[in-house]
Amino acid sequence: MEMANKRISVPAFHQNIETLCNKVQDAAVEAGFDDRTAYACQLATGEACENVINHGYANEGDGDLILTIKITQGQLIIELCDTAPPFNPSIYPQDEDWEEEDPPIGGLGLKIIHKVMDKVSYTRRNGRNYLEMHKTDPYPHLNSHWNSSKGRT
Amino acid sequence: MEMANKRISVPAFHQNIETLCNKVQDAAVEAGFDDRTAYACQLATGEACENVINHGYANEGDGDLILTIKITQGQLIIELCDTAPPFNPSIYPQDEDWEEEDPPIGGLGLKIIHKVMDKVSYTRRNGRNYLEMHKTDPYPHLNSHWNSSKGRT
Amino acid sequence: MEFTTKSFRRVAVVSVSGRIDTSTSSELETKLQDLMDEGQKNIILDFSSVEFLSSSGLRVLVTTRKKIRNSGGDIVLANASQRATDSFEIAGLDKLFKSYPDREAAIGAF
Amino acid sequence: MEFTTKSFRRVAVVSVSGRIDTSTSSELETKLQDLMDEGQKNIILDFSSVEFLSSSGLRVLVTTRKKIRNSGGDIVLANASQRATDSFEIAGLDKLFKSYPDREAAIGAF
Ligand SMILES: Nc1ncnc2c1ncn2[C@@H]1O[C@H](COP(=O)(O)OP(=O)(O)O)[C@@H](O)[C@H]1O
Ligand SMILES: Nc1ncnc2c1ncn2[C@@H]1O[C@H](COP(=O)(O)OP(=O)(O)O)[C@@H](O)[C@H]1O
Repeated sequence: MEMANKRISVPAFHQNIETLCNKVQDAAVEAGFDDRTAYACQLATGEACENVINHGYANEGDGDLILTIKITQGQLIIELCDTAPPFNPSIYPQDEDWEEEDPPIGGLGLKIIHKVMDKVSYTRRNGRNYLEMHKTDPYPHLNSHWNSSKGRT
Repeated sequence: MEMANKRISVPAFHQNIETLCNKVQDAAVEAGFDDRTAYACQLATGEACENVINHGYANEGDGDLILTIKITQGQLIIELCDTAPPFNPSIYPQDEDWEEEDPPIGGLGLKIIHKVMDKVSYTRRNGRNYLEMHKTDPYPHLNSHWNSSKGRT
Repeated sequence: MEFTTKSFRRVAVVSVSGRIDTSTSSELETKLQDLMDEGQKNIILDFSSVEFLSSSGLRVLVTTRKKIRNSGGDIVLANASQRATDSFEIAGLDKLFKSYPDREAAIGAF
Repeated sequence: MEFTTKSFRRVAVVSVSGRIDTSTSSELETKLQDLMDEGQKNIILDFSSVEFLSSSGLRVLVTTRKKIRNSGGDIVLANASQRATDSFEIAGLDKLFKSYPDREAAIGAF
């Protein structure tokens, strides 16, 4: 099976999030996702990065954001690694006190990540946080990116 | 001096005015006038035709509108002929009771004709009205239509 | 002459294209009267595609303006073509109608 | 992120382009607060050129909406890009903001 891996590491500054988002967008397109699905993936990545900078590291730039993307046919695995204190974002946030006219303004980041990705898992290893987010192409038959290249061989 | 004459006759119906206006527009462009001056000429022509149909002939279609256009370098002479009862439109209408906030809604046609054309003259001959309207190019140096064709010979 | 109408909360925009002259002005008059009858207080005339505007058309506009202002509304121009603008000016009616550079500006003014 | 503002009689239209995220959202917040401080009661966000809208941006919008509605105004969307629309929907905030298909419709609604 075809498979591509990409890794990029940037210092944990807000301005660097865009670079990581763009990598995910490109990878999602490469995996055959349509633009809306690709956007959802970069959005989730952006939220994860924002959280590490805002809640993980004590100060902006105190560490790195290390992004690894695994692209397979119709599937994307996004791994975000950081050296901030342990935090497990794989626990799905509760929506209980949500009032439609006056929604809470906290908690949107984790909500977006879980809404968008198919699977969210967390590991702590060697003093590092590993957040792994899986996305499978929701429209595999519409996106002939991989299928057609198969067809050609 | 180069000179071109055009003549066209149509039954005096409202819908036929457009044809005459278009002839004047084309002739004005041919004379080297810019679009705004050309528009002013077709506007005056339209007003003269409207008046003949609305005030001259007893009913729409009771006679013809006979338009003759003389084109010379930077000048246009528009002659409108009809067989309606005598009327002299060359007398400049008075603006005296014009109130800015509540202008009279009559009298606009003759006002437009006189405002736009350089010279307006009227003759009655052989049971026909002849309205002659002159327009000289207000920007002869800007419009090189004739000048450039001279330059080429 | 052709027109399309778009109604907003406080104003209706009537886009007119082509020739407004003695053979079409009464159709425009009817359209504007209909809007007033429907309760539209304010009208914007989008004259961006008007190619010819004779005294017959101007008369309709002056008459409509009078009626609509008597009932507390207004009729204004948006994005008028050079030719429409010239007709208003030649007839000396340019100061009578407020004229906005674009539809948004006109809609936003009510 | 870049923005331009156009003020009308009852509403100001803020056109935002580019990315609204954690590094730009506070600039947007300041801009919207400035408009309110200037006495603008109503704001239209033209999000036609928004390419990215994260929770930081959404938080600013929800907070601004609360303030502006407390003072009797409203903040609405016009011509939102697919991506902006998706962000609102993913975050479950799509029902919170009235959304108009184009600027004219939004301006005309105030
Ligand atoms: N990487 C992280 N490190 C530490 N705490 C985090 C991290 N991500 C999220 N959190 C905690 O989870 C909460 C919810 O996060 P999120 O849903 O992104 O909303 P918000 O950032 O708006 O508070 C945060 O307020 C923070 O307390
Ligand atoms: N060709 C014509 N034949 C007869 N009467 C005319 C003619 N043209 C103009 N008139 C008279 O002159 C008046 C002013 O004409 P005009 O300025 O075009 O304004 P309007 O047509 O709006 O009344 C007309 O009301 C009409 O009485």
